[in-house]
Amino acid sequence: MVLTEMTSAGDEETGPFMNVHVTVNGAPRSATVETRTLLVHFLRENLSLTGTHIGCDTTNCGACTILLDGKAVKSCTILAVQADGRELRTVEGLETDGKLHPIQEGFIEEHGLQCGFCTPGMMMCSVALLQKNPHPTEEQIRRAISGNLCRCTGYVNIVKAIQHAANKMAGPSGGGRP
Amino acid sequence: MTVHGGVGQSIKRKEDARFVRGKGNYVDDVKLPGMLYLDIVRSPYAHARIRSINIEKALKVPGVLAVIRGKDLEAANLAWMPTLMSDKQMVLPVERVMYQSQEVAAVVADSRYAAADGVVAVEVDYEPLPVVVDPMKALEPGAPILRPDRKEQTNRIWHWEVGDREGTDKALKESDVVVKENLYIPRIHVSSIETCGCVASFDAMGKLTVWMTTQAPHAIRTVFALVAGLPEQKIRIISPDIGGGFGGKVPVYPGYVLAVVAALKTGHPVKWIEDRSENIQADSFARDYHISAEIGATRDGKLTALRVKTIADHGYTDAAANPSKFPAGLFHIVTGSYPFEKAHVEVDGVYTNKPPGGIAYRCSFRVTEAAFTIERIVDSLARKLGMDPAEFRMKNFIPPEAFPFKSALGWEYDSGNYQGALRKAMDIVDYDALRKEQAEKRKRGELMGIGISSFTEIVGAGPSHTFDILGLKMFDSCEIRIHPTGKAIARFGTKSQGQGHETTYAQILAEELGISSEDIAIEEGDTDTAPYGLGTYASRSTPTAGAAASIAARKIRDKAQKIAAHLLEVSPDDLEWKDHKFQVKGVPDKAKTMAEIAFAAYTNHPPGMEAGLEAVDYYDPPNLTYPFGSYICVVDIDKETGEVKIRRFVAVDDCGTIINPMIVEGQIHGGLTMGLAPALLEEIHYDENGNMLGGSFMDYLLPTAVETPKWETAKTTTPSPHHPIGAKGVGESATVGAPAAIVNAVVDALAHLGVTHIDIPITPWKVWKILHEKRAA
Amino acid sequence: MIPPRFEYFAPSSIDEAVQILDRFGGEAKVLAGGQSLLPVMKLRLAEPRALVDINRIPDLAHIREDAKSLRIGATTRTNDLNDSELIHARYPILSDAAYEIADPLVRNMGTVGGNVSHGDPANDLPACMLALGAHFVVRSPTGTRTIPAKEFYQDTFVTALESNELLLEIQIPKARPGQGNAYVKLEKRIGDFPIVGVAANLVLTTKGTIESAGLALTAVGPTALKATEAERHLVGKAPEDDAFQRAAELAQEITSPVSDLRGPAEYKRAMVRVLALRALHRASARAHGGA
Amino acid sequence: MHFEGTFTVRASSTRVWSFFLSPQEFSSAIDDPHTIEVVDADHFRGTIKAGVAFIRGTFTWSATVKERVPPERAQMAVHGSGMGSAFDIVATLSVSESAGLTTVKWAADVQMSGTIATTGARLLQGTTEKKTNAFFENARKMLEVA
Repeated sequence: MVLTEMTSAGDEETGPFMNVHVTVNGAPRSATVETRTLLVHFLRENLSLTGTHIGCDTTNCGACTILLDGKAVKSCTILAVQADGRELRTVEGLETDGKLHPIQEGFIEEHGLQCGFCTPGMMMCSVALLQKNPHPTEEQIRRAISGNLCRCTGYVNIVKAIQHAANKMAGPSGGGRP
Repeated sequence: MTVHGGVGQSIKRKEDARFVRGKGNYVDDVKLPGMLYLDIVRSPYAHARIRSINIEKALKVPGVLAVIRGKDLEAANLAWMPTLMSDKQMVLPVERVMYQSQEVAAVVADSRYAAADGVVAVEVDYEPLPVVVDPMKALEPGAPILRPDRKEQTNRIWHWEVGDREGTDKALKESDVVVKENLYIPRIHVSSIETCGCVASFDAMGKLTVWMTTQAPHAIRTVFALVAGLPEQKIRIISPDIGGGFGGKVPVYPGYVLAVVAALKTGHPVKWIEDRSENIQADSFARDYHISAEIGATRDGKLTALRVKTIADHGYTDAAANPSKFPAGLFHIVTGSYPFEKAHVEVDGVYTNKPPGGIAYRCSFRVTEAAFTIERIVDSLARKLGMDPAEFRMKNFIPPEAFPFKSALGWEYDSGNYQGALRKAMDIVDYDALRKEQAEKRKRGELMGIGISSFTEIVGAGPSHTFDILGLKMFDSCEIRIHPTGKAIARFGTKSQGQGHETTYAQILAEELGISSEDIAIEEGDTDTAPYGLGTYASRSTPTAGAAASIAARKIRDKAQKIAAHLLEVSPDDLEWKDHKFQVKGVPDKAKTMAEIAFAAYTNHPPGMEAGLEAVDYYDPPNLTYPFGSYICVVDIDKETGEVKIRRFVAVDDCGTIINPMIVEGQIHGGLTMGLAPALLEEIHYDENGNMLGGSFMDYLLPTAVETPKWETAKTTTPSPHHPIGAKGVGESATVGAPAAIVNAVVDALAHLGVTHIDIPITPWKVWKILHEKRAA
Repeated sequence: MIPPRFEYFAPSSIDEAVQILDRFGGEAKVLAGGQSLLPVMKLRLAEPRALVDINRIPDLAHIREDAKSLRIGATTRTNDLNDSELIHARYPILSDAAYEIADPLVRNMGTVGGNVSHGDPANDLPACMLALGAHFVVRSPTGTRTIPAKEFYQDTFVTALESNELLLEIQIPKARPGQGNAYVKLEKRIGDFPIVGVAANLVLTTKGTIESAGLALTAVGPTALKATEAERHLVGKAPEDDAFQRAAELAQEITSPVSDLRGPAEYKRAMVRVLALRALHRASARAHGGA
Repeated sequence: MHFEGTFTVRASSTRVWSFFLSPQEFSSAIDDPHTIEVVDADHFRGTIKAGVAFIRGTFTWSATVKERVPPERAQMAVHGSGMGSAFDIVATLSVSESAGLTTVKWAADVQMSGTIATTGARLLQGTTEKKTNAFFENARKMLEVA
């Protein structure tokens, strides 16, 4: 097959580049990246943390949700350089010492996922919610995940999964506050 | 005695263990050494002649290695490819672009970023041509012929009809009451949260492996072999974890082919992942049916006949994913849950300057269009007759004793109890109380509506005498191997995209084989290992591959029975399969479990018998299955703004035997949400120049958790008589049934103002306009 | 979607930031939350030569009330308005708006300063600022100046902010007894750009008549619009439906909505009236001590 | 999108007509930074950095004079591409002189294609209209001064 000639390498300048240091799931990580590198690409490609997904590019779907200094944000609309020196948490950091986080258990127990693609972002958003509001009402949960789109589940079981985690995290005495 | 994880148990899903840890393996997670990235230059014009494509600047962009154009493909006879409907589609254009965002050239680079820079640097000179956006205008004399390559110099792709035209005309003429509605079911997009993409790689021996977002890996392999002329044993398609499909991952998109070409050209693995705008603007659309339906009845409310005419906008090529014999899919299930004497359906497919498609949107080949049509127009008819829509349906349903029932348009419904489902939904929602509330509210000037949809689906394509795609019969398959220690692996020709096959298939096998579902591994999606099958779409996995699982397991049981007899030193006829093991009839403690039998199959098999315990089944279903349900939706309308709020939605589904109630309920929740979406939110718009307006999630609005109501679900169970375990399939029922319930509810709220129909999506301003005009009048 | 290349600066002081902006003479863009800017860059509809990330400048994120004003720092996150007891209790118009700007995740990044100064007529906070009579404190290499909100919005994406100026703080007249305000908006779906939004702010005299009024509109013109005639009509009237009806009509008259995916122009214009009435009634109820 | 307008200037119709047909002159009425190159009497081309505020990109453009009837009528077609988009403008001019005053009736049919039309529909109409009006207003002022 005759295809157009390949070039060997570009002759223009690339970059500019910057060294980015972050703490991800408790561990220091760094890489040198172009300044325009999106945080989600930094995580997925430079750090090989592929649990954070890309679903829309326009800050609408939330598949790329991670925690930045404890707050849930959309990593497709943040530059890696903006995260320099800051603390990140991704889905890979939810399980500790071989024990699932209550939100992970909740999603399994209540069938809160189907294809699994939105799930990491949905869980990270939920973790941030429960840190801020340990006993959310159903309305508060639905509002809190309104920036995370799921095409499979119809959300009912996601709400239950978050309630499951809330009850579990509240412990045997504190659970189920109305 | 029940087996752990058998049929009917709500066991937790096996696949969740990796998904909740972020360890799913989706196509974009595949990373190979030396991998390059492909990005696509797309047309700003909906119709234009390409004067030139200048790639000089693009080749100078750092990291860019190659640019592929149509003329490069033409030399290898790859510029065009066949569609699943035996039309043809451009991989890259040589002469003309036919829709805005069509692929024009492909840039290959050493990073995603460099490829994107290269795309911007490709200079294309276009000469705009007249654009045909409206399919009605496309059919007018003098309209530009969009496909001069065809023998027929018309934009009409095909005309298709079924039923008794004259008999229907006559019956309608003789009907006491006839109602007609024009219903437009707009173009929408499945928008699975994972977009499409692939990684193509050739090994040193020339074998091609493609990790690909496909719902039908085996069929794709064959298509690749036929189109590219590669020997089929040298093609391996791997469909890893798929982030939702809904029909959008059935077709072959140009990007896949380009990645393969680029891998061949560069000698490197090549990844192509589309972004969301490309996904919405260029990948297959769904629906886009302009329907005109007429329905007749006697004065006392007995249905007589149905006539449906439809214009189907297919874009510039017919790239629908339908069984070959049915260009309009299974749209002729449009007689729905009613025993019409006479019916006639005709559909015309039309070319326009829009992206190709005509795929399902979580439905079985145009069933949603059909269910929406009949459930909408039945409502209009009931209203015209002054009858309550529930009462009217009850009076006209096919009665339970009439099954198997032959429909006026030729389908044989396997089983049903439509009255039972509607009665149950009415009880749950307290229908009579709602009607009373509505009457009171109406007196106070408040707007509330109650909508019913009693749909019948047609899934599980399909029997080989009628169903094929590109000649490939629509069977599906299961291959089981029982290991010596009594654990098993089973592989299927289907491919889960979230439906939970790893769990439910194991449950069928657990039930049939007496092995805990935890001890059965399920694999799909790798064409080198899985048996051939047509894939997962149209709710066909349970009716076809699920049935294959049962039959293959029973083949294993047949052999196991002989081994058990050998071990127990009795005749096979003395044994019965009871409590998930073979036992000597009447002597329960003389029994062999499948684990014991499996061990013997490898260590102590009877003389003259082959060792091992394996079976494969290619299941050709004797008929389709016909799931059904009755949905009731209650809406409240803000009179000032026209906003519609769903207060309650009760869904009673009957999908026959249920394998995993938890998963079935989850499928219904999801399906309902994809029913709500087109009813209230989603629509793809084009301007008069053929630009898709709002081709991203900024403007194409998927429902969030806030608009989505707390679905209320319930079930009745009417098993399919021909499926080995009586299951019918459920992944799409709710998407099929829900839109009519919602629209019927809104129309019901406004019916006293003379409203008989509102086209979907029902936006606040459509409702406001009606209210505004009625107030003014 | 991949943004084009740019130089990235993360100055640690305001002076440094405005020097960089000045040096690039309009070719640099301030990066605050980035929730509007980065999507536009990913679409390659904007290609600034440099981004000036102001998130590392200390004390640009604050919400505090002094003797005269409520002062909100430019990099205050939109969600901080939601989380602030002060805002909820005394400036509920801002928590009304902040509660429904985009979605909670975007609000964790998106800044008040960005929303206010982006110049998008569909942003919610500009109408609130117009209704509240806010002032914007901006700094350039030559000094600091204060721009009233009503002079700030010039055209779509065009504001009074010069290319070498940085928005530092928003100053809102301190809430008074008898003041009530509200922001009401209509969306096709939660998180979407508004179809229409209306901001209303009322200050009542001790006798209960309207002493001053602010009314402003979102997404029905090239910028957020201040309904000056409507405001003027309200002053001196009783905060009741008669006055509100007329004010709502006057507000309708200044709109020039366009038909788009969020509704036909005639619908939007009609909704201005409906929403203005709702916003005024809610503001009045709050002025009377209601929620 | 269709825009049209009329204005009157104190200048001869010949002067007005030649202004709009002279690449150097008409291009000076364009606000956005641009370049222009004369290919021949009826063909011009160049680049333009167009947009609104920071939403801005570089387009390459070419123009063809479709009709010239001095000093009465003219029609020009302009095509441009950039930002994943394309624009096509057909501008028609009709000039008439009476008592030292020249009336110019203009019309422009503007077609946007691609990314801008797809994602920017919310803001497109207003911006395009403003730019078109600004061009003719600039031209009027220049003719008035001259």
